[in-house]
Order: sequence, then C-alpha cells, then structure tokens
Amino acid sequence: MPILRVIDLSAHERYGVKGPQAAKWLASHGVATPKNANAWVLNKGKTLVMRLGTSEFLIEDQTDGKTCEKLASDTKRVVGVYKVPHADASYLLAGSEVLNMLSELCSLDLGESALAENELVMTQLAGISATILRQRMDKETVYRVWCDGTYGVYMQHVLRNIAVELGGSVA
Amino acid sequence: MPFRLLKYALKKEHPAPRFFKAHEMPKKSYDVVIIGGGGHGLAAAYYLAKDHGISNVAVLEKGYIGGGNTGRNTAIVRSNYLTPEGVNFYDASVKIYEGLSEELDLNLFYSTRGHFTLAHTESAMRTMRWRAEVNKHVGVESRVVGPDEIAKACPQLDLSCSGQAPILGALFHAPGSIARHDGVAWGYARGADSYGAEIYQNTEVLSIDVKNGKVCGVQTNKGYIETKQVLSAVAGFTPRITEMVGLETPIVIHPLQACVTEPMKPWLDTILVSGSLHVYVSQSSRGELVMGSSLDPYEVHSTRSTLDFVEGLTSHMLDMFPFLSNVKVVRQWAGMADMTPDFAPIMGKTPIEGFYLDAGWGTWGFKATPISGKTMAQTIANDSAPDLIHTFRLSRFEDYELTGEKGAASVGH
Amino acid sequence: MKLLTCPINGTRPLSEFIFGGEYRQAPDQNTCSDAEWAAYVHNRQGAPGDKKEWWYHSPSGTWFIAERNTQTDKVARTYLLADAKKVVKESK
Amino acid sequence: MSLRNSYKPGEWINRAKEINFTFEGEAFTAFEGDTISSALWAAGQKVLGRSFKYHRPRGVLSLANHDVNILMTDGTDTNMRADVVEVKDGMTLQAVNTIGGVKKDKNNYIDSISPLLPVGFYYKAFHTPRKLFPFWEHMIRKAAGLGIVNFDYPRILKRKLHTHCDLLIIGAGPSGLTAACKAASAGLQVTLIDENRHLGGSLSYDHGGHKVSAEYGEDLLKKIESLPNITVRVGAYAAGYYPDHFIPIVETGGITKVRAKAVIVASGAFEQPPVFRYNDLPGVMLGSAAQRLIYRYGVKPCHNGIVFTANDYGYRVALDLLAAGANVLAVVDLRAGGNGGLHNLELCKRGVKIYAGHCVYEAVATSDKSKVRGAVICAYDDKNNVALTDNKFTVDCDGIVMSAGWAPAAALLYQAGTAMQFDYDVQQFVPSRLLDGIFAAGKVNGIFELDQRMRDGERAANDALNYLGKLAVNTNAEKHSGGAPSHAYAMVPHPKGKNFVDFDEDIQIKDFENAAKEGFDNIELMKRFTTVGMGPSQGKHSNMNAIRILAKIRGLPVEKIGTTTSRPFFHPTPMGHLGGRGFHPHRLTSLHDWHEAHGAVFTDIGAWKRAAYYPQFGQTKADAIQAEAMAVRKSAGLIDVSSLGKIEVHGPAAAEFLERFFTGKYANQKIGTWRYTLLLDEAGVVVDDGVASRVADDLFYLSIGTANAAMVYREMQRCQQEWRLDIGLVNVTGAFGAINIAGPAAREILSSLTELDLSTEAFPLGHFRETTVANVPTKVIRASFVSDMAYELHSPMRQVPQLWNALMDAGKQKGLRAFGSDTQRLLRLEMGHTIPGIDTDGLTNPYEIGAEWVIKMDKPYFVGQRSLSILSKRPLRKQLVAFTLAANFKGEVPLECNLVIDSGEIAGRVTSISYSKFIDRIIGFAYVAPAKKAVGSSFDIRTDNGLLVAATVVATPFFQLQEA
Repeated sequence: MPILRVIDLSAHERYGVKGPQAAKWLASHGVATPKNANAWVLNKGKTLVMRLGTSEFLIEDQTDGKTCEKLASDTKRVVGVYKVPHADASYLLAGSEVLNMLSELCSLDLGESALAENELVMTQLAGISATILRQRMDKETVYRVWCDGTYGVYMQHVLRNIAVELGGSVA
Repeated sequence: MPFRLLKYALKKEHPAPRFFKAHEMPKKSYDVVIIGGGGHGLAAAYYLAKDHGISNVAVLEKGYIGGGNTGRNTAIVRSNYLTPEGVNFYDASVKIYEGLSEELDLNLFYSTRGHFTLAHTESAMRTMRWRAEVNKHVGVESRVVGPDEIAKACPQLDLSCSGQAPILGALFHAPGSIARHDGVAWGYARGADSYGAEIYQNTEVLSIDVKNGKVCGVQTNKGYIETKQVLSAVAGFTPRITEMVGLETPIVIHPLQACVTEPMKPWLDTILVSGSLHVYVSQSSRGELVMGSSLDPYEVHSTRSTLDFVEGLTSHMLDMFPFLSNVKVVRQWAGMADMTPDFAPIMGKTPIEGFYLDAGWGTWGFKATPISGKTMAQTIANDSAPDLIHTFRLSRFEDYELTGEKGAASVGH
Repeated sequence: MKLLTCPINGTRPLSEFIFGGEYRQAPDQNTCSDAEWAAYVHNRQGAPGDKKEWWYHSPSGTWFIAERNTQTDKVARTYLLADAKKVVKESK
Repeated sequence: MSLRNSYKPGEWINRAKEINFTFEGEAFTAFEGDTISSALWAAGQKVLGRSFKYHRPRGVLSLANHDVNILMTDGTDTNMRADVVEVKDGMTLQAVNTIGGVKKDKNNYIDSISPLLPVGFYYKAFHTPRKLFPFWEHMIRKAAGLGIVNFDYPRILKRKLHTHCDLLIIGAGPSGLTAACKAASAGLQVTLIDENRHLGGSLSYDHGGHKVSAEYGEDLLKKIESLPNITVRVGAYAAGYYPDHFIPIVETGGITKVRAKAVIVASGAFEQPPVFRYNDLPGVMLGSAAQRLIYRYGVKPCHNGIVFTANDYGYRVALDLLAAGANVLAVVDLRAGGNGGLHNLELCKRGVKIYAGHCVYEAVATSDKSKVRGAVICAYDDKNNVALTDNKFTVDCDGIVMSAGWAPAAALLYQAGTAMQFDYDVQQFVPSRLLDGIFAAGKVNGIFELDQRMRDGERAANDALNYLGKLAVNTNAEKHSGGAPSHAYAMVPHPKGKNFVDFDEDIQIKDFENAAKEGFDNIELMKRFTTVGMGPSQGKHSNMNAIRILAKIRGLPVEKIGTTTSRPFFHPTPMGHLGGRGFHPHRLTSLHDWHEAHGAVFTDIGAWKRAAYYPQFGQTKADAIQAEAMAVRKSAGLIDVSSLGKIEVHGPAAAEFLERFFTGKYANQKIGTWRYTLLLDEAGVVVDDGVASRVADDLFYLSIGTANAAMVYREMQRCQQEWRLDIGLVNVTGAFGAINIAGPAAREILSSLTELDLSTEAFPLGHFRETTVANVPTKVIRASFVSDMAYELHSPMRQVPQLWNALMDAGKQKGLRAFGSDTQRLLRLEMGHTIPGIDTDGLTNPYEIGAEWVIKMDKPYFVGQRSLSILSKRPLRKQLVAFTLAANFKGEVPLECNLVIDSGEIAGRVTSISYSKFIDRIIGFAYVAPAKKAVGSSFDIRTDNGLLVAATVVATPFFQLQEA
C-alpha cells in the first residue's frame, strides 16, 4: 500500500439541489438517493449521490458520467426544489498514513469503526467547512473530501505539505 | 535596601499587624452594605469613609477578598478609550493609581510601561487614530506610531508576525501600566478597615429585602442586616444580585481567560495588545509573561478553562515572538466578565431606591478600581451620581443612548 | 473541547458551532410600549440557569435550539426550532 | 568521587554508550539514558541549582519533575528540568538564575539578608518615595525571573493530532497497568500513558530492598505487550482535563488531543518533604528520589545516609539504600511508636539504628554551605509537633533521605470537577464524588499497598467497563490497610527557621505564620500573599504542607481549610506545543493568478485575499489608485468583485422574506430590476447593505458586502427558521464570481461580447438581465456603485477568467484596465456612496447616515422597525455629511478618524477622505452636529498635528464640484 496519495478530483462534474421536494424530484429523474440524512449511495455508472443533511443533495459523476449534465438540462423552477450551483474543490486521500493525516486536519474519529459505511460527515477540515466520506475503491480504502472551491488552493497546499511530510505523493 | 524592612529583621515577633480585623458576626444594621469584597467594593468602602465620613459600612464577600475578577485579571491599567467620557473616567482612575501605593502605604508595583495597541490592518489603524485623537483632545498621552517606534520599544517583536499579520503601526499610550492586582484589594481593605468599615469574608447575600421600591435590608448566611443603601459590586455575579431585586439589565456573563508562563529574566518592558491576533501580554515583576485574549464566545457562569483558548493564544504569541516556542505555560485560569452591549460599565442609581449598581465591567474593571470606588462612594453619599459617570447610567439602554465604546470593540482590552 | 450535538449532524466539538444567543420571544411590536421594546432589545436574563439558546452548526449551516445550563455548561437536549413543540410534548 | 554503582537489571541507562558533556565549564561523562541530574549526581556534583529567591544551593529533591530545584540552560533552551531531561553528548550546561555559576553565585548574599525579606516584603517597601520605585523595580525584576530567554530560539510549531479511545488511563504504575490489562482484555480500545520514559511507575524503583515488585512489574508489562488493543505512550503527560473527556497528551514531538469515552486517573502521588531547618541542602532528598537514583540510573544517593521518615515507606527506602551499598546510619522516625513492620525488623537485623519519636532537628551544612554534612537529631513530641532539643545529637552524614507522606497527583481529577475529601486514615485528600466516566485508582485514590493498588486498578477498570455498558463484575473499592502513608504534620519548628515548605519560592514555616498574622489566613489569600504553590511546580511538593500549616495555625481540621483550585497544566507546557502548527485558511477568487501576474498588492478581507491595487513600476500606492480611478472616469476599468456575498432567495414567499429582513419594499419590485437593501439589527443599528435583483416572482438574487456575507446568510437562515416562510436559501458566494466593468467605455466594450441590448432605453440603471457574455452565462446588474456607467457581471466562478480575459481583450484599445478594491473605495466616494463599517460604526442608526429613503415604516414588520420608531422620536446626535476641502488645499491633509471640532468640543469624525484626481479636490464623509448638515455649512477638522482645517458640506455625487 502506498504511504499517502492525494488526488485532485475537482474537475469532476457535480450537480446540487435542495428543498423539501428535492428527493422526490431526483427520484422522478431516475436518481436514487440515500434514505438517511448524511449518507451516500452509488448509482449506476458509479455516480455518487450524497445527501447533505436532510434535504440537500450533491451528485458527482465519474469522468465520463452524464447524470449531472442531464439533471442540469432538466432543471426547471419548481416550488420546493432549488438548484444549488457548485464549484467545489475535491480530493481523494488514500494510503497507509491517511488517518494520520486526517488526525491532524480533523478532530473527528474517521477510523473504520467510527465512521459507518455510507456515512457522510460535514465537519471542519484544516479549519474550514468540508464534507468527508470513506469509500472502498478497487479494494482500497479511500477518503473523499469536498470543500468550497475558493478554498481549493489553500486545501491543496495543506494536503500537499502534510502528504510530503509523511512520505506520500501528490497527484 | 529600604530601611522599612529593617524592623522585620530586628524584631523577634513579626511586626506587621492584621490587614483588616476579623469580625465574628455582622451587626444588626449598617448605613451601607456593599456586596462584593473585590477591588471595587473595598475601594467604595474606603472612599465612603475617607471622602464622606460614612464608616458604618459592611463589605460582604462570599469567598475571600479579591478572589473574583480582582485576582483574575491581567492587571493592565490604561485610559486610551474611544469616547471622551470613557477617557476622562479612566484617566481619573490612572491619576489615582499613580499615587495609590503611597496613599495606601502598600507597594502595588504600579509600573508604568507604556502600552502599544498593535494595528495589523488599515481599518485597525483608523481606529487607533480615532482613539489617539480623542485621547489627545482630553489631554491623555496617546498617539499613533509607526513600526519603527514599536521596534525601538520592543526589539524582540517580529513586526511581520511571522508573515501572518504584518504590523502597520500602533496606538502608543504612555501611561499604560501594570499593577499587582491582589495588592489593590488588600490595600483598600486595610484602608477601609482603618476607617471603621467592617469586612466579612465567607458571607453570602441570599436575598435583598425591597419594600415599596426601597431597599431595607439584606439576608445573608450570617443573618439579616438592616440597611437602606446597598451597593452591588460583584462583577460576574451581577445578574444573580439584580435578580434578587427584580431588576433587568443587559448584562451577560462570558468567561475571560488568561494564562501565565514560567518566570524568565526581564525582556519585555512594554505592554502589548493586538486586536487582530487577540493577544495582550506583559511581563510581571516576577518575570512571568501574563497573557490574555478575547472573551469566550458564549455565556457560562463558571471559571473553567478551555484548551482552544490557550492553543489560539500561544499560536498568536509565537507569531509575534517566534523565539518563545520552548517557553512554557504554567497555568491558565478564567474570570467571569459581565458584558454590556456597548462595552461600557453600568454605574450609579437604579429604579430601586437605595440600590446602587457598579457592574458591567466586562474585561476592564481592574483599571477602574480607584475611580469606581470613588464615584460610587460619591453616588451613595449623595444619592446622586456625579457627572463623571453619568454616561454609564443604567437608564441609557431604555433611552437608546448607548456609549460609543462599541466602536473600539475590535480592540482587545 | 466541549461537545455539542447538532440534531441533524450529530455530536461535534464546540469549535464547529457558533453561539447565537438566547432564544427569546419578541413582544408584539404593535402593542408594546417603547420601554418594553427597549428592554427586549437590550436586556437579558443574565442569571445562571437553564436556558434555551440558538446554536449554529457551521459546516452544515444548521440552526438549532440547545437547552443548556449556563452555570454547569451541561446541555440537556438539542432540537430544531421547528420541532420545539414536539419536544416539549414528548418531555411531558 | 563517583557514586555510580554497578549494573542492575531494569536500569534505564545504557552503560555501553558513554556521553560527554560539560556543566559550568567542567567536563563530565554520563551514560546514555542518564538525566542531567543523575549524571551529575553520579559524578559527585551536588550543587546543581540555586533557588529563586534566596539563591540557596540546591540539589536533587524529587528527581521527578515535582520540583524545580535544578533548572538549566544549554545555551539554546532555558529552564530545562535537569531531573528529567536526558543528557546528550556534547551538551554545555549551566544552571539558570545565578551570577557566576552555581558554586559561586554572586547573589548568594541574598540568603544572608533574608531576614530583611519577610513574607510579602515587596508589598511593604520600595514605594516611597514614589520616584525611587522605578529604580527598585528594576533591581527586583532583574533579581527575579529564572532563565534568560534566547531570542534566537527557532520558531518550532509542532504537529497537533487528534485521537480517540474507549478508555484513557493516565499513569502506568501498578494500578494503571492492571486497569489497562483488565479493560483491554474485555475488549476496550485503551490508551495508556505515562510521563516517564518507561512503564511501571513505582514498580521500577520502589523495591524495599527486594525484587518482588520488579517481578510484578515484568509480568504486567508482558501482559500489556500481548494485548493489541492497548496503545502505550510513554514520555507523555496529560496536561489537563477539559470537558467531555478531552485531554491533551504532551510528548516531545507534539500534542495529541485525546477524546476518550472514559478515563482512569492512576497518576499516583507526589512525595512530600518533611519540613525542618535546612531541609533544602543538597544531599537532602526525598525517599523516592533516592530510589529513582538507585534503580533507574545505578547511582548511590549518598555514602552515609540518614533516613528521616514519618511513615512505613521510609523503611523500604532504607533497605533500598542498603541494597545500593550505602550506609544507613540511622532511621529517624517522627512517629512516637515508629513502625515499618517487617522492614523494621530487617533493618534492625542489619544493624541499622532506629530512632522512633525522633526528628531531624536540622541538617548541618558544610562550611561552604554547599551541601549536607550531618544531621542534628532529637526527640520529637508528635502530639504537639515540637522538637525536644534537650538531648539532641549530631550524626555526620552526606545524605538525608526523607519520607513523610504523599499528596495525590489529583490535578486532573480536580479539573474534572471531582469532589475530594480528607481521609484521616490515610491523611490524604481522596476523591469522594467523581463525574460520569472518570475513575481513580491507586495512590491518587488513597491506596498504597502494592496488592491493593493492583486490585484497585482492576476495580477501576470494572467500573469503567460498567460505565461503557460492557458486562463486568462489580468489585468493591479498596480501603487502605495499615498505618497512614502520610504523616499528619511532619514539620519541625526551629527558632532560626529556614525550614522550607515551598522550594520553588523559598517559603518557610514562619512565612505562613506571619502571613496569617497579617490576616491572610484563608488558603487562597495565603497562597497569593506567600506565593506558595505559584512557582513552576505549582505546589506539587508544597501545597499539602501549606494546608497542614494553616490548619494548625487556625486550629481547624485539615478538611476545613480546603484546597486551592487546580488549573491546567499538570506540567508547564511549551508554547510551541500548545500553539503548534495551526491553519491559516484563505479564499481566493478564480482570478487570483491573473492578479498576481499583474503585480497586484493584496489585502485581506475576512478570509479573502483581494487585489487592492496594481502599482505599475515605481508607482506609489496613492499614484496607482489615482491612475486606476482616472482610467475608470476617462475610459473603463475592470474589478474582480468575486468575493461579494451572493445569495439566492427562492420560493413563493421570497419577496415577503426580503421585506421582513431588509428595510425596503420588494413585493412590488419588477422582474429584471434591482433594489438597494439595508439590513438593521433589532436595536435599529445599520449592519450591512447590498442589492436585491428580482430574477422571477419567486426568486431574488442578492449581492452583499464581502466582509459580512457569511454573517448575513447565517441571519437569513435563522430568520427562515423563525418565520417559517415558504422559501429556499441558496448561498452561491463560492459558486459564482463577479466582475464590475465601469466607466464611459464600459457599455461599448461589453456590447462587443454580448447579444444583449445595452442601450439606456433597453437596459436602464436599476435593471438587471440574464444573458451570455463571451459565451459565459452571466447576470448583468446595471449598478452604479463606482460609476453611472457600470455593469456588474455575475458568472460561474470557474468561467470568470474566461469572461475577464475576453473583456480585457475587447477593452484593450479603449484603455480598459484593472482596478483594485482600494481604488473602488475612492470611486464609490466620488459617487457619494457610504460603506457600512467604514462610514458607520456599531451604534449608527440609518437616520444618522441619511438613509430615510430606504426605510419603509408603512410595512407591517422589518428587523429593527420598532426600534426606529423609538429612535425617530429622539433628536439626532450626529449626521453624516459629504464634504470637501477648499480648492487647491495645500496644508496638512486630514486623515480618516481625525475629529470634527465644534467650539472646542468633539462633534464627530472623518470616516472617509481622499484626494480625487478626477475632481481635483479632497473629498470625504464626516459626522457633524446635525445643525451643520446643510449643504454649504462649514466645519473644522483637526489634523494629527492639531491644525484646524475648514471643510464645507456639499451634495453628492461629488462630480458637481468639478462642474462648479
């Protein structure tokens, strides 16, 4: 296992929507959403559907995914369904030292036993608001992180520095 | 070595008498009851007797004298406020402080160090100018200085603050001083006692007897005391006292924390405050760095300490003084600050006849100790507040006439 | 650091929260006197005890009510304002 | 003369590795693993430090970080605790707080004048005459302090980590180790910490001359090693207890903040010195210190020693001294009956003389007063605590080893809100009520016998398991059996004093008596007056004795005296650890690289870095700003305003929400227009302003100032909770960027990139449109903040650079250039626009800034409305006006926050002021007396240098001045 990898996935397509009718609207557009608050599911094509709190959703496509594009073109103004534009910075963190890195950045216990599968947390990472989840990806445990894109340069800088310090690599 | 210490070496018995008499039980009645045996309450007792000849006074202290905010502050004395009323008031306090060691015959280690309020932003510089101009107007020595002058007074300061928040200038306040805070309470206690006032420790007020809008007595854990005049000078306990008389005030209690390092040889001669970095620091005569920060962000009626306070404070201290990395913090503590919406005290009469308030001192009560004692004594003696504290009256909130100190809120105290 | 439980996001250290002051009901501004309004705007229940307070969980943008003892700093419960009635009923 | 013994298993030194170092110019050798103190002691160097106040020679006292007799500097670091700091090859060490070194400290005269320095002496002198005080203060400051700070010490910021566990156990002595084994065997994730370098606590040194405890220790350590769910951290101390089991663990490498579900405090006890004359001489040390020297470092504490004890423990120490090859000349037991049980017998058997009911009346110093050479022994009245000196005799010795009792290391328990009570059976404070999830075990719990401590550890683990909902058997709490481990009053009065209670602060018994005489007879007052416990070791070896002395003075039982409050930290903790590596988040717009490439000077606004201006080569800030402003006035300028707060208010009740939130009206606002928004607080104070564009019946797009954006959005969210209107709030601050193109050429430049009809008829001021510009979807707001001809373009953040570059290209020929936020300040001033927070302060109401036009009192409700109805009845106290200085003004230009002076009084202040090159006048805003608000009135501004400058009130925008 590599010591630490930091991969910038900010370029992935995203789509956000919130409001009391948002879940219903997504369902009517063929997007399955997590039942519980602060959880995530994978749709077909490994499209990641995250439920942020109770009534907000963030959807992220894989590189060649089209779900977000389609949802964006389908969006009409409906009462109770409000589109949330996104310009997030997003990272994938993996490696044997990933929890060591996270323990400096975040005060929460993000270990396997503390963070349930399909659980999503909105917390503070490196002093700013961020969304975090853990995934199995090609038999590897990885952590995904999203934050406001205007903090992207800062976050990248912090992650890069710690990763290098701990002997990891940055992509 | 001063000769006054010789007697200690020559006499077999320790020649110093008690600071204040230990009374068993309070009398049945007093002309004035002062709740709170901190600096303010004791100073009020002292000046009531000294200036107004009123010495049939009991000071009731729940714990031990000076054990509240008097013993928990960072002992800074200054008058570089924003409003003319504020500057005048605190300047009067500074003036008394300057001669107080002699007056009370107790060395308060009143040490005039000069006080720099550092500005790291253009907007902080504007506020510094504002304060400097008002100070000058009132005749108090404050001026805006540039980085050169700061560097001269404190060559160890990293003016770039480790690149985090470069210092653009400062408000320099020449009379800025520190004093030994416990001594102030003890000195006033001794003074008040010598004039006949009675000090009761471990004496808690349980209720205040108000009839027809007039004070007629207080119930304590040592019995009932008749009195027509009650002064509340209890800092962070004010809301508990005002609740006893059914008085609403804007006061909310927030902890204010501080910490102190191991002693080291003197190097920091000035008092430094940085509003942006939320730090104030001076070096005590023992050699410790005494450091404080801004108020805790939420209401708590206890003197608990938090780790994030000391983490934040030390991180900013290292921005200013990078070489302190291995200097150790020995102890942290907290006081309870009674905050008002306009960052000014509440002093004077209240709608309840005979009930006087000396409160709302937030984070700045220590520096006002002498003048608050003096003006509250005047208020009680005349049943009328002097002009000097008119601006701090309780009714200003109902009148929407808050004081202008709020403008200086971004600046540490 | 103290922990606080956001009703939506769970238990978190206090650094993730912003204190929003006491939760208070304003008097009817059309019928109250100037003095009553001034008292509402400026005065506070300053004595220690159990209070309802506004707290805001920053990372998720969640406002909620915490019932907290301001002397012990112990939080009895937290809930969304919208659930206040339900919570009161349940506790009866 | 070397005191080093031969090898013993379990010792902490590595004899294979020799280390060379110097102490005050003299060369020494040590073994790897030695502390500075153990190495020096082994070499026979006994004077290792000088005391804080009297500069008395000091040596090893606790060898355990419980005292600060020995503080050193290596030239880089200072106040190093030599008792616990490992010596390193090549170290050059010196004691702190001496003049000329420990042996010949020139300040040692202070000891001889100590009668002149009674308790609280500094309160009693030096203040008269007043003008001499600075001289005395200077002397006192210099004499106080400990080490000299090294201004070149590197800025070291350590990593700070978070970790979590089920159970944190503090202290790895027998009770902590047992607790850890039990809890981990039951499946808990356990973190076990100890401040020592190795596990074992007293098992590693308290042997009583036998191997039993060492063997116990080995067994426990093996078990610990076999349990994978125990994380062990040695050389790690718990610095404090914070609510909800949050405990910072301090190690050399940094701090780890542990969040535990439960905590067992098994932190042991600090050995307390008996108090007798000259109990501070080098060679007089605590029993546990002697044992540490013997078993950890293979060092003999002395050749010929006396054990002065007041409990059974001293007998164990005596046996350990014998085992180390030292002679034990006498065991002096303060207790009338003496005791020590089997150990007593064993000592007798080995010919050690035992004096029960005796005391060491005083230690005798060598002629140079540098160390102990003997002890005066006499009978002791244990009831009245007085020495019976009739038959006193002197024994020559080079060591006095003391065991009088213990004080619980209960700092963390106190901080956790534990109620403690005094247990007379053990003569110690013990926990009586613990908070949820906190448990105590071992000596801190008043349990001293080894087997009992182990059982108590198991009991505590069971309690913790029960608390955490794991099935566990309940075991009964142990109660100490046998004699009291601590003596009730191990103090020997002496008419000549120098019987030290607090070694940090040189406080003697008489200081307490005298403090009480002066009325400081409450433990907290006594602490403050005498400074007992206020030194760097925070009373670890002195507070308990202070309490006992005060109890005696007042004739009260100990529990009536109470204890002083315990505050963090357990040990003084370095700022570089506490401050540590922090985070300094900052936000950048998507144009940041462009700004940087074009030489922008940045300014911080909240977390944002904004381009303030772009100085061309050699240009001053003022010149750069004027040049940028002129470009806007003459042709066009472009500014990145991406940091503006941007909020969408969706939903059927969107207009109603705005009407309640802001002072203006929005229900009747036409789609495609924008309106000014003013936000007040409940007291009617101006908070912020902005612009609301109506996109649809049920959608407004708000833009608000950078600095307050987060706060305003938060308040909107709160109001949404309270008002329950049918709306949805979407914060798009980070998702959208914005550019303002302003100036006479703006329309032409913009029109080249969009299909939109920009003619005044089609797109007048006060309107906004949605379109594409340079193929970027854009909201175009025809705002007039900096110019009558200006368009604010809002687009997705990532596409803003595309838009910006296209505009720059399109405007190149027209003289378009970038301008920064400082230039924007000037431009808006020329336009006559105020900025909340600059032209207002925390008390400004809208009437004072002439904002009546945007206050719609005929609405049913808006935030601040009721307060305005009160304020409107009151006379105005000040009024913001626009002003100018005389044309061609040449004097000292007033600055922002210079005061407006009216008849010698302060009437207001300047809030904004600048020279405008375009208008060629100095213009600004100032607060004046309301009587002076009319256009044409004049008022005086006082400059920094005290000159009065006349200013005239004018109408805005200021351009009218130009025409005049």
